[in-house]
Amino acid sequence: MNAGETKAAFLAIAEAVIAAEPKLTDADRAIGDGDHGIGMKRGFQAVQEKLAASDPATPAAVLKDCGMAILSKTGGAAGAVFGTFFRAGGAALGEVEDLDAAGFTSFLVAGRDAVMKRGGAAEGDKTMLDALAEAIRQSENAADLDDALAQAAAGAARGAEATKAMVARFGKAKALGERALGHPDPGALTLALILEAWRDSL
Amino acid sequence: MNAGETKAAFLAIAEAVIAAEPKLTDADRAIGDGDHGIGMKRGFQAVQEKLAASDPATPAAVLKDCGMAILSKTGGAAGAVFGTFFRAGGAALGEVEDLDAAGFTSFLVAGRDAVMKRGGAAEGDKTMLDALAEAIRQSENAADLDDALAQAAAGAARGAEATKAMVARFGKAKALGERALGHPDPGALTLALILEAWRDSL
Amino acid sequence: MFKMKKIINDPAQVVEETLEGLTLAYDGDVTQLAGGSALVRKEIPDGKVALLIGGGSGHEPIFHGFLGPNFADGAACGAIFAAPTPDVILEATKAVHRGKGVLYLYGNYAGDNMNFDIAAEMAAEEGIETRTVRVWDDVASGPPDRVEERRGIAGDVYMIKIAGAAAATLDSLEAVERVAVHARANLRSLGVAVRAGSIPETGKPTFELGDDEIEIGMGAHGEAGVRRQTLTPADPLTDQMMEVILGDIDLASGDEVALLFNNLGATTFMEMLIVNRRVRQLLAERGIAVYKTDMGAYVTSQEMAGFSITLLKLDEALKRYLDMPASCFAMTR
Amino acid sequence: MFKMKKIINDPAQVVEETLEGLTLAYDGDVTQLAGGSALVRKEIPDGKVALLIGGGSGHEPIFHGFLGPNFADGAACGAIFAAPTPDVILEATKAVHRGKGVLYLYGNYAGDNMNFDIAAEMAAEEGIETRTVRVWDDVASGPPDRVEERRGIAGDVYMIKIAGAAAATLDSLEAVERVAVHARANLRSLGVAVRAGSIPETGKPTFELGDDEIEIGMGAHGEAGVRRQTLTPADPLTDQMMEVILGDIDLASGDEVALLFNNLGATTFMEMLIVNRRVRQLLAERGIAVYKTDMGAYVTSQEMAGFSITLLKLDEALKRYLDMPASCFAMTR
Ligand SMILES: Nc1ncnc2c1ncn2[C@@H]1O[C@H](COP(=O)(O)OP(=O)(O)O)[C@@H](O)[C@H]1O
Ligand SMILES: Nc1ncnc2c1ncn2[C@@H]1O[C@H](COP(=O)(O)OP(=O)(O)O)[C@@H](O)[C@H]1O
Ligand SMILES: [Mg+2]
Ligand SMILES: [Mg+2]
Ligand SMILES: [Mg+2]
Ligand SMILES: [Mg+2]
Repeated sequence: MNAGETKAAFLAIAEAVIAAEPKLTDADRAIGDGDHGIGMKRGFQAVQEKLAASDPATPAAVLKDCGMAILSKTGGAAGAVFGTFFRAGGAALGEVEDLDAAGFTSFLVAGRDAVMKRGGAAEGDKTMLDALAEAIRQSENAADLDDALAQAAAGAARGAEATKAMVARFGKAKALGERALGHPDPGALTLALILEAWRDSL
Repeated sequence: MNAGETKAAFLAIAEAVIAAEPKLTDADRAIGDGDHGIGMKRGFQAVQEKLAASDPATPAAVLKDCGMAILSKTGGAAGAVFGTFFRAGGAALGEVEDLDAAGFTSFLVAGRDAVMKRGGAAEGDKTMLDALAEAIRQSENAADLDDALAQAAAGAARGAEATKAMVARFGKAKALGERALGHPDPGALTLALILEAWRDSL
Repeated sequence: MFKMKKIINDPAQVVEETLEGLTLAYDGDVTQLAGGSALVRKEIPDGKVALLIGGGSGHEPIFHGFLGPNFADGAACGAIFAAPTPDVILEATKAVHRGKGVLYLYGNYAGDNMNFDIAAEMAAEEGIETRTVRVWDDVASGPPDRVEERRGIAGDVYMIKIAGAAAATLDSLEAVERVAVHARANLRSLGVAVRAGSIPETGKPTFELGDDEIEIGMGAHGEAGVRRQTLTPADPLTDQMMEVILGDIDLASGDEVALLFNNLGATTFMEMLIVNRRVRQLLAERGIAVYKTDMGAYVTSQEMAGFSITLLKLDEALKRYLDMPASCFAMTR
Repeated sequence: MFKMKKIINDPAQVVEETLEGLTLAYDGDVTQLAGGSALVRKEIPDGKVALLIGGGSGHEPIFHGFLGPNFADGAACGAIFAAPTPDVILEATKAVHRGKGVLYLYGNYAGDNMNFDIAAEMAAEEGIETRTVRVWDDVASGPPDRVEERRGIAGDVYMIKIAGAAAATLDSLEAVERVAVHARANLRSLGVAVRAGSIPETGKPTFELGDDEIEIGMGAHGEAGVRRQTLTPADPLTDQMMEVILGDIDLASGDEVALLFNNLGATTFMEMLIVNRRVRQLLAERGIAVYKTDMGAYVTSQEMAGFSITLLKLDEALKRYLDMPASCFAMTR
């Protein structure tokens, strides 16, 4: 997947996230402060503007531009988390012209490590990291990029589903304790949504 | 009617007014600030305490004690209005031992004059004065006190009913303008209630 | 009917307990008299013209929250939404009197007028001179040629601030009265009601307003205003309100005003700030400068939602009184 | 679902218009940067340690309403209930920096922590030294041995007052940081939620609470607290709250505290004053003296009903900083 295709993928992702605003907001109303969808919408509208105005030369540049746009315009925990994820994840790809399965997984891994470093959360804490971790495990030994994206999307969805059984240890949901049980983590839903839209964009 | 009987009458009146608190409060909610019954209850509870602790020597003393109690404990427009009414009205009776029809009417008249002087309102302004004025007209040429009380009570009731057709020019209902139409004036209802209870106490 | 949730004890004791809690919140500067219904400053300088304010309870922090140096010397408090009794006013009058007379300053309502007037007569009998200034800033409650029919609303705050400063610096009752009357002549307010508050004793709303209705000019107790309409965006609503206010006072380009936004209870700062944005645009268009802006919950009606805009046209004297350092429970300058 | 009535214009513009209205309400003392999302004092003395605060919007007057002499120098504002972005924080950082470094003071929430940390790294790259003090006064949100998990609520007010005074008088970033950390160690708060506020964009309540339910310790965004229960009278509720607070800080007879009652939005002064009455009884029983009481809507959550009690254990230094005259949109001392 070259820079142009990556850009096209992120325009599709942006549309999907923006369309899912109400669903993500409701998820955050259940265990957070009810603004996750609104924030993600702000972030991905910034992504649309950014990409409309630029033609990044590499997949890494696309990812970093998107991360920067999200970081600068979203705010809240999600802005820092998803902004950091795409920025750091993209940086790991260096100058490669074509994103392959291995590159994709290294992007996910570098993004995860940066988010963990930034926020101090780990898998099992009921955050987007749970969806991300499962996505990484599934994509690791994929045949090609299509397969990697398909596996990662499915894994992320499963990981997000799994957060229903978790008690949050970070973010606004933390304080809910037991009451968060049965509700998926909003950020985890968003990560799954992003990977699914990426897969479907192929 | 001697001092003891007047006292007995006012204990009955107090009971009636206190019992009517919700009705009077609702009437004030419709065109005022919804506290008339609460205030009148405060005032007549003070009347009960006052009378329980004293045995006034004349009807005038009973009326003045009640007026003082209401004035000191009610507050709001009604406290000043009904306190002034009983104080000034009672004073007009001087030292008479026995309250007769003429005395009763002179009490109503003196009370009305004092209230008009105090608050600047007149008949037709949608206040207790409308019930009072009609009560005076009816009692003026009564045969005896029983008759005077019966006539006054009936007149006050009619006068209160008539306030439904009036637009207030005083008190909190003033600002309602047309909207006050169809609703009786709370204070007028109270005056009618007082005279009815007095009549029934015989 | 839905009963409003409130953190209170015995509903019959709310006023008594509120005044006790308020006296404690004054951290030693104020004492209670008249069975608790009168709050009075502990240290009132001798030979000072005294300022006594008062009114019904349930509108906190007005009136009893405005006692302190360069604010009022005492407050006579009534039951919820009911004017104080003459006895309470008289006892407060005696307590604040320092030989120079007492200025009565309160909102223009039938109940307050009659009870303060009765107290004034009693005070006169005891040789205490009083003067009365009734606050009537609400332009919605009477025509310009009958201002004495208008209600006192948020303008109370500026009136107490200015009269308090005057009473602390001028040495005759007449002079203080004159300043207050001058301030009142330059004061205009208009409010809007969004949701009713409720009376603690009954838990019932003080008035009915549709889910999508607002009423411009409605009084703090639900008294009718100038116009009931469906919920309007902030800018057009502000335009409507300012048109009424500016139509009632003559302000020329270059004039300076103080601007007060009063929260009746449950309105957010966000809403009032958005309104302020538009108010400033309208004043700027007319070349009217804003000297100072105040915003907060000063004259409330329980948890009523709504707010009012108050304009005070300033001159050098009024600025001086407005700026004079002063502090009380409700506000510090 | 019932949509809350609010006096706003385009729901998508509430923050922008609120910040514009707030800047105007500062009457010339403050300017907007970063596309309007950062508010900064116009006159920050050279060589002064700078104090930068910030957080999500919708909690007005905190944070952006606390800029002024001896208060904060700048505020980075986020969207409704969302931490500000690193870009906004960085631009505000550069604008307030006067060569002595910048203290970041804000509530301890994941979003604020991450965004301010990212900004701090960017500032470091540009050679601006920053220190961070996160406010974590809410005893309901973490055990005593993990205070760094606790949320910042109304304690923000005393923290800004004290850090602002320290930043105006001390001349090293470390010294100011030390004062703020010392104040934080003596600060405890606990709140109670009565009714939810709503998000302007959606008009939906931030959480669900039964018609006769209250929740002790619930956060300003509906974060769960220590106990959900049916509506309790003021005195027993106060006893419950004070037991938690007093169990978390050691106060001996003779100690002095400052007491702050924060209205989350729609709670009446009456309710808080009735609670204060009981709080004072409980403190008196323990021989704890109250040096100063503050009461008002400082850290709100839109029209949420509920309040919090904040206790600050005082020593001479903290008293000095607390008493130092200071003024901003939200409060004057
Ligand atoms: N420390 C953290 N590490 C990773 N993800 C986090 C962390 N804190 C919060 N998140 C993610 O952010 C999401 C909440 O985002 P959002 O609601 O937009 O921000 P806020 O919590 O500030 O309102 C959570 O669902 C969670 O997935
Ligand atoms: N100026 C007046 N003259 C005579 N009666 C008056 C006057 N003003 C008010 N009232 C009476 O007082 C009643 C209202 O009493 P109440 O509700 O207890 O006092 P408030 O209006 O202060 O709440 C009115 O219904 C009216 O009958
Ligand atoms: Mg959220
Ligand atoms: Mg009434
Ligand atoms: Mg009343
Ligand atoms: Mg948020």
